[in-house]
Amino acid sequence: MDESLRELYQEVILDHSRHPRRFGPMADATHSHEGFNPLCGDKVKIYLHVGGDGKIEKISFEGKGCAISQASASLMSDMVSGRTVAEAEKLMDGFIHLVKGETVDDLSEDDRETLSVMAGVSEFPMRVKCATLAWHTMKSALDAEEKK
Amino acid sequence: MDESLRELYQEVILDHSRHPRRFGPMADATHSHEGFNPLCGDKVKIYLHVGGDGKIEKISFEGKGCAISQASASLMSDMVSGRTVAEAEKLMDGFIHLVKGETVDDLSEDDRETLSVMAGVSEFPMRVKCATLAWHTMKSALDAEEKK
Amino acid sequence: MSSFIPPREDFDILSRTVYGNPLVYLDNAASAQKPRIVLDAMRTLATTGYANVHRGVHFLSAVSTEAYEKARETVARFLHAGHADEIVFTKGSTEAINLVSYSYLAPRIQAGDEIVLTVMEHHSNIVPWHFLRERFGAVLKWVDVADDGSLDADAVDAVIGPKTKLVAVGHMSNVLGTLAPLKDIVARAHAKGVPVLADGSQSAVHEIVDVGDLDVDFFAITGHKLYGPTGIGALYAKRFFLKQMRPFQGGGEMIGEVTMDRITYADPPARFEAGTPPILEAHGLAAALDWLMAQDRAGAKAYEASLYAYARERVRELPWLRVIGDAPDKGAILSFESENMHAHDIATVLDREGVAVRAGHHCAQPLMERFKVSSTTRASFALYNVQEDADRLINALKKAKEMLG
Amino acid sequence: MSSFIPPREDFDILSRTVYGNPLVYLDNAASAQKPRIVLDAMRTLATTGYANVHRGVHFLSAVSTEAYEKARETVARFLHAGHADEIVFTKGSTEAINLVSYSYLAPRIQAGDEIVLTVMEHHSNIVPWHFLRERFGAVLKWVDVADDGSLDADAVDAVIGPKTKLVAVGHMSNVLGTLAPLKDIVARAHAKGVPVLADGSQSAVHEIVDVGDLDVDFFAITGHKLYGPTGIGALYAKRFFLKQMRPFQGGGEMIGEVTMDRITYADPPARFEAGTPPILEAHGLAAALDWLMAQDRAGAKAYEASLYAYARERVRELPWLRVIGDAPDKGAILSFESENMHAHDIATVLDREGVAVRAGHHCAQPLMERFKVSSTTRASFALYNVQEDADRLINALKKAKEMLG
Ligand SMILES: Cc1ncc(COP(=O)(O)O)c(C=O)c1O
Ligand SMILES: Cc1ncc(COP(=O)(O)O)c(C=O)c1O
Repeated sequence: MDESLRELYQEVILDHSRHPRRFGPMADATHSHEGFNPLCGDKVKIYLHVGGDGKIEKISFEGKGCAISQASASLMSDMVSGRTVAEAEKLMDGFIHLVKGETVDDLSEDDRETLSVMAGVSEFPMRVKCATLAWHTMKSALDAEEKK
Repeated sequence: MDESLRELYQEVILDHSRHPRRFGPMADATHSHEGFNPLCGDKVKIYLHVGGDGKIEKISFEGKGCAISQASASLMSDMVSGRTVAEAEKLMDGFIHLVKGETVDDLSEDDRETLSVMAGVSEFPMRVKCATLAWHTMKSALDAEEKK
Repeated sequence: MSSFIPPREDFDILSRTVYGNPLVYLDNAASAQKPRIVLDAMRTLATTGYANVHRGVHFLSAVSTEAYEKARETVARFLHAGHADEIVFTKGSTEAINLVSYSYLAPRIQAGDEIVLTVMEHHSNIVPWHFLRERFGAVLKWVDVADDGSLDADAVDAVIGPKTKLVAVGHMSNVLGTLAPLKDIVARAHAKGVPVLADGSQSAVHEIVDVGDLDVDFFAITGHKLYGPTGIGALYAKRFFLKQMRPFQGGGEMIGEVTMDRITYADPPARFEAGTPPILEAHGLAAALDWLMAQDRAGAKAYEASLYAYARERVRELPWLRVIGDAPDKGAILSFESENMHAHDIATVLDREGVAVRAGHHCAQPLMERFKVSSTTRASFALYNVQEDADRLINALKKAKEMLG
Repeated sequence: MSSFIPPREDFDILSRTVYGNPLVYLDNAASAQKPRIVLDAMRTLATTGYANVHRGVHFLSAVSTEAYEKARETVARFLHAGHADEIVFTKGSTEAINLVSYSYLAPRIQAGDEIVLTVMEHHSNIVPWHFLRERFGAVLKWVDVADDGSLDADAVDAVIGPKTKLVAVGHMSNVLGTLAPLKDIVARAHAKGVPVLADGSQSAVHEIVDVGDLDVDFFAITGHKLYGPTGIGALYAKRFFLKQMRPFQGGGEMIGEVTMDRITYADPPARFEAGTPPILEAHGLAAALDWLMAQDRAGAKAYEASLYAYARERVRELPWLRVIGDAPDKGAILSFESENMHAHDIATVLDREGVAVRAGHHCAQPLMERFKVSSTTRASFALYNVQEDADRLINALKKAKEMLG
């Protein structure tokens, strides 16, 4: 069977999508936002608790959608928890470059390796939006204060 | 030069268009109607005085447009004057067949000959509407009583 | 199967491969492929007889005008409309339905007036009515379908009341394949003095549509699902209605006379065709319809039905799939979902096997809600599909299960 | 003439004959011919990569979606728009202008509010505003042109008042060839807080349009006049405006979420593209614009100007013709009338000589009224015309005089 498919749907992705980490609402969220892809119906809602020092103390999400969108949300939540907003946004930029198949500098070796489980998406341009939905939603949640 | 053009713009047509017969409004018209071709802007207004016996006692027209539409209005006015409404409508059917290049039965030899000066239109499908405008307008004027 | 021979060789694209596998195109309900003769017709007009229509007296304009008006006659013939002037060319069925909404219903609707539609409508036959709800306070009355997806004329009748101004119903569902009992619905609606618009986007390609026999008042079709080009569709509407309708878009071709402070409009259908129309596309659509009408249509219908029945049967081998839509006499559209696998993931695996299907809500979100699914995978058949396509679909689904399941 | 070499060999139709005479196509302002590369591009997409866009995850859908969205970028590049999402695909410029009328202005207009337009507008930039007059009591304020057809920014400025809600102005007249001082007009309107829509149907093919530099708020173009296919056009609008605009047509692709009693809409530009778009046509338009941008555009403009100047000069040999429109720096459009010969008769004679020109009111009746003519004959030049075309025009006009005059 197709190698790039195996890469896309590798075990860790399927595992994230079947057993999403940090799934569920958050009562004391400081930021939240619901993201939606009208073309495919994927939905994800991100909850964040950001401390006074700009650190993401907690993150959780709820969602419904394909394996890629849900695994991406789960992976993201795992990764940004405990980081500062600025770090999370840097991670997001790296992730977006990665799934678009562009070169990714600027990330630590560790982060690059963790994110690389989703590198297979770059072979599936129609699925890039699934992979980035959670990240864009987190960004909107973080921006909401200024914007709304 | 092109034979069918010479036939279309033969002297009698140009003469009708330059010196239209029965041109002008009619104060005591029993029927009138303004016809309009929105695609080219040709206009013709037909006035009729129909007697109690269904005879077209008088007809006149006003108009603005190409040589074909004006000549046709002039020729028509000349021809239907003094005829009954039924005869005028028969003449109209014959004329429409003629300019579409269809066979024309049902007309007297004389009428056919008079109308035939416009037979050249059949070679110019885009001009058929110019030729029939006056006739359709006369028909609308005659129908107006029932319709309005 | 049947004696119908699928005209595959008319479609160049069907012989291509996708990721090394021969293409199996089962996304026909989204859009059909176009036979060579359609592309040739458009090219020939463009290279030998093209100019803008209607207002020109020169030769090329005459050729294009004749092609355009002949296309109108072809559409009328295809739908068995009595008069070519009952055909208004549009960009597609979406625009056809919006035209009815803007030009017929909007000026007649008052707060509290009702529009009857079914839960299986495509967004194109929902959103224009939502606009009338938002803007004028119209009330949308929804008719449910049965659990097998079938639609009952009684159920439609039951919600038509004294305030109903229009029944807007899909002739064939793009998700369930359900064929609405349109003639019956029209009779019930007319008995209460209510006009009916049918969305024929899906039905026109599979059924032989006779708008006269159906007595339907408005019927929308879209070219690209009829083996025709994109950018063209049509509204059939009875003269009686067209005459009363105000213009939709304003521009060239649709006017009577324009001055600085006054305006009159052309008669239908020109009144509703503002601007330069899709000339080459209308010509291409006519070529597609001529091509389709030259097929053995009853044979094609039976053939598609047998393809569908075969695929439907084979899906039973895959108990982890739930089929949505099992109405009798339905069209060749197979929608299904799986609890554990998302439609997009299934479709992605299928794609790598060369099998093109659609996954998602299919622009029918109320229907998704009705069946409590967020999306389905949909395989839809055309007259050029073959039994092997169904086999390849089943095999690819098995691989998807292996990989995702 | 100039060093620009007209790319005639790209156009198959230019080598055909009409009534035995080589075709002289001088009806370019009505619609331009399409280079082979445009027809090839559409055919290639149809035969190798066609499917419906956006909602599909399969390969063909990805190919078509990419082509469609790339076409949007090409249009943005062509108009020097800052962002591809400022481009909304429409059926043509008529629909583009109607979109602004329905989605931007209609919800904002009140009885007595004013719309400023000029007497040289095409009906497509008149009728949508007449609708707002008829339906909401808007007032149309008309700016006159000078006797030579030129339009003065001061004259526009003079009628913009506190009640003006929009200035809607043709960038280039399709009858006079007049080029409006658009940048100036925009600056004056903006100084009074009034947005400007420019109808670029005629200008985009001759001028290098930079919407950023012009600072225009809305700009409409139409594919078939840009050497592209029929059935496609585009509206450029600043993000600022698109964001505030309500949907126009309702259907697939333009929604956020639809339930039975609630609806949300997609962001621009999708919000304004209901239904299956003209996919093949957008791709064809992109091919046309790429082709056009690959030409020496400054050279082409100078070349067209020299062709026009030559034809304008030679028309002086025919004193029985009155030229309408002699503004400085105008486009290559030559309109004229004769007291004794009607435009349709002239055009008919010219046609038999193989010379295709347009005759009539050119969808600009207020302009006809302004110049006290009922119609004109119009010869309009494209970059594939040659000096011999002008000579053939003059000779054919002499024959018309002989025959009719
Ligand atoms: C100046 C002008 N505006 C608008 C239009 C309308 O363009 P379309 O018919 O392609 O919508 C035209 C051409 O017909 C035109 O010349
Ligand atoms: C049932 C139904 N109605 C309407 C439409 C809209 O057609 P179009 O997008 O061609 O306007 C579609 C297809 O997209 C459909 O399947």
